[in-house]
Parts: sequence; C-alpha cells; structure tokens
Amino acid sequence: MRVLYFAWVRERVGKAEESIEPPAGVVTVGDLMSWLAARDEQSAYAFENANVIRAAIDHRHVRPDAPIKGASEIAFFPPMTGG
Amino acid sequence: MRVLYFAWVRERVGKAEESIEPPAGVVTVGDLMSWLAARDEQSAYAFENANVIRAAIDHRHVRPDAPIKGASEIAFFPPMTGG
Amino acid sequence: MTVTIRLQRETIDAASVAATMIRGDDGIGAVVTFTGICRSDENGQPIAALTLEHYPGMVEAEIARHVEEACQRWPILNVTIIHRYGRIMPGEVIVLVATASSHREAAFAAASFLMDYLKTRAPFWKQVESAEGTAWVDAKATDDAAAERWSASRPRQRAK
Amino acid sequence: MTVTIRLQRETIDAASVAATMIRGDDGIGAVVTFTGICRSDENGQPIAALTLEHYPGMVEAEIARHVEEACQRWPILNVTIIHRYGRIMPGEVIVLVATASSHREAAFAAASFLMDYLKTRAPFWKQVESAEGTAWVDAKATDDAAAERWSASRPRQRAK
Repeated sequence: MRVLYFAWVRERVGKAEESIEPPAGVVTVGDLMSWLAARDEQSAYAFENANVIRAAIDHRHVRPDAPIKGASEIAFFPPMTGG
Repeated sequence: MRVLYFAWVRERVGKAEESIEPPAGVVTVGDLMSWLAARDEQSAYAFENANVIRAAIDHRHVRPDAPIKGASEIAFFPPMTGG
Repeated sequence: MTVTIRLQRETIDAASVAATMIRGDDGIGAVVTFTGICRSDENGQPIAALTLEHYPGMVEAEIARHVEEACQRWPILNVTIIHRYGRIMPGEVIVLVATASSHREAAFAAASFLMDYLKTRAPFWKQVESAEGTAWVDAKATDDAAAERWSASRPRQRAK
Repeated sequence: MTVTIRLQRETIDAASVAATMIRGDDGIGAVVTFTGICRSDENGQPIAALTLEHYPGMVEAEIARHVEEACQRWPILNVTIIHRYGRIMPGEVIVLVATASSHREAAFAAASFLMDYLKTRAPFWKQVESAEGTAWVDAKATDDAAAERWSASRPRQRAK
C-alpha cells in the first residue's frame, strides 16, 4: 500500500511517499494514522493533531472511519487551501 | 416640459419627443398619461394599457402617483429589457 | 477604486477588460466577469439580429446609482460596466459587468446584483429581427423576481 | 458541451479563455468568469510569492466530480477550470473558473459553486513567502461555510 503526504504533513513526516504493510489490526484510516504515529518521532509530530488531518483513498476524500482494505493509495494532508 | 418616448411607446405615439404644457389639473404622472392619451388616437393606443408603461422624471424612475411639478424631462417607456 | 461605465455602439472587447480589472490595487484577490451574449434564438425562434434602444443620459445615471449601491453593500475595489446599444449580431457580447474585490463572495454578489438591476432598471429595450419581421422583447417576470431578492435585505425605503 | 480542466505551472491567459467559452453553442447567453489572484499580502503581511502544492491525479478527479455535479444541478453548456501550481507572484492569476449557460442565474450559481468547492475540496496547499520566511496558509472556516451552503439544497448522502 502506497502512502502519500502533502504540505506540512509531508514536511513533518520527512518524506513525500512510502510503501507500507500495516498489520491486520489496522482496519480504518484512523487506525492507520495511529499506527504511523507510533513508528517514530517525526510521524508522531505529523499526526499529533490527527483530527485536523484529512485523508484520501485512491483519490477520494474519506473520513477517519473509512476502511483501508483494498486501498492501493492513501494520502494524508492538511485542510485544503487552493483556489 | 419635454416628454420622451421609447421603444413601442415611441412607435405608437409616432414621435420620439415633444414639448408639452399640460393644464393645471394634471398633477401626477398618471394624470399626464391620461391627458396625453386623450389627445389623439395614436397616443390613446400607446397608453391603452397605462399600467404596463413605466415613467421617469429627470432620469429617475417614478411611480404613477409621482407629481410632475418642477420636472423638466418626463419619459414613458415599456418595461426594460436590457442586459 | 476605479469605476468605468461605458455605453457604446461598437463591439465589446471582453478580453481586454479582464486585464485592466486588477490594476491599481494590490489587494484584489478576486475578479468576477459576466458577459451577456446575443443568442441565435429568442423563445425558440431563430433571430437574425437584436437592436438595443436606450435612453441616453438616464442609462448612465441609473447604472452609476446601482454601482454606488453595490459599493455600499460590498467591499468592491474596481467595477467596469460596458453595455452596447444599436444592432447586435448573434454571438456578440451585449453587456459586460466586471467586479474586483479582495475576496470572492463580494465580487460574485456585486456582479450578480448589478446584472439583475441592469436587466430590470436600466433603460434599454431589445427588438429582435427574425424571418417574421421585428418584435419588441417582452420583459420577464423572472428578471423582476431576481432583482426583487436584493430588496429583502436592504433597509426599506420610506413610502412616498 | 465542452469541459476543460487544466492544471498548469504556466501563467493563465484569462483573456484567451473568455473567447473560447461561447464556441460551439449558439444557445449560450451568459458567461461568468471568476479569476482568483495572488494578493500582495496575506493577513496584513506583505508577501513575496505563493507556492502551490497539489496532489496530481486526485486534483483532476476531484475537479471533474464537481464539474459533473454542477452540470447535474444547472443547465451548463461549457465549463473551463484552470488552476496553477508551483510558484506564483503577486498579481498573477491562481485559478480561473468559467461557466457558460443560456441564462445568467445558472452561470453565476455554477461558477460560485465550483469556486467554493475548489477552495475546500480540491487538494491544493498554499505556502507564502515573506520577510519572515515561508509558512503554510491556514484553511478558513468561512470557506468551509461557503461550501457547506450547497449541501443544504441537495439530497442528503447516506450515512456510512
């Protein structure tokens, strides 16, 4: 599963993307954020306010309770500021 | 007092403008329409549905009960269809 | 702030207006441009051309009053209104309204407001030319309703 | 109907878009164009430039979904959306949304709807450069509220 990071989430995690294989207990997007945050200090910092971070699965916005099963690309980013 | 006509009001009256001196009893815009309509067949036709005709005094929209006293230019026209 | 109001017989160069809208103010973050275009049909009938009659003098005064009102309602930084009169062919621009502001809400609202008022208050009259001859276009009740919606939110005028 | 969605690093030529909006459909009577411009200040601080990061692939998909929704809500005849990414200087156009319809109400509503959604749903992130360094721009609650108003009038989505 590919994970992408954007804007300050990318800066804090310290990379733009990575490949991960979360364990079976990681079911939802929220679970995945907790699992990523527990890996290292940089990710912990990136996800410290998990409630402001948005997620997308395969190019569609999803809520934290969305299941990650079957996803090929998951992205994490701050609220959008385009336009 | 100058009177101007536009669009189909102008076509029906048969002229674009004229100078008039209505008698003292003609107080409001509505009175003026009735007075004009009583003059000849063309004006009668132009003002036959007086309730759809709009008026302006010195470049400002007015209602039929507006007094004409002091006006230098009064215009009559159909509802606007610009834009 | 620059307010440009122009009545003209010549075609409108919408492209050149866009560039002028952000001049002179670094705080402009949003420009909304409306162009009204002569369709090739009116009520389902093909038309050859439109002719717009106007009331010189009153048109300018009426538009200026509505621009002033728009500027009181919203923080507008620039306004351009260009309206043609005379004969207009299908596909040509009849009217252009452009508003500039710091933020998009004001620019959208002011452009929409100005268009609704141009349709119902500015002294212009459209005549269509078709195979059946010429005919004056009837005013639309929907246009009156559109203009009316701005009244609800402004202080009521004193009854005369 | 033509839908044009373009993400580009290059400057946006707003003037040339206007001309293309009425092509191919004689029924177009109204074109609304919105341009979002890089202001020279952000929250009162002068800025040197903006840098826009985006999520390639998702941006296009997200914009296309909202164009589709706009077309279901209003009788739109043409839509053009151009959004820049990369470094943008004050005074330059960041985004352009243009909508064409037979009548003005649909063109205004669709352009406003698309802008509200671009602001809150399209995956772009702005970073400002100023004398104090670089900083990510915070999302505005007012933008969320603006996007939210379109939800009230559409069928509620099923709870998951």
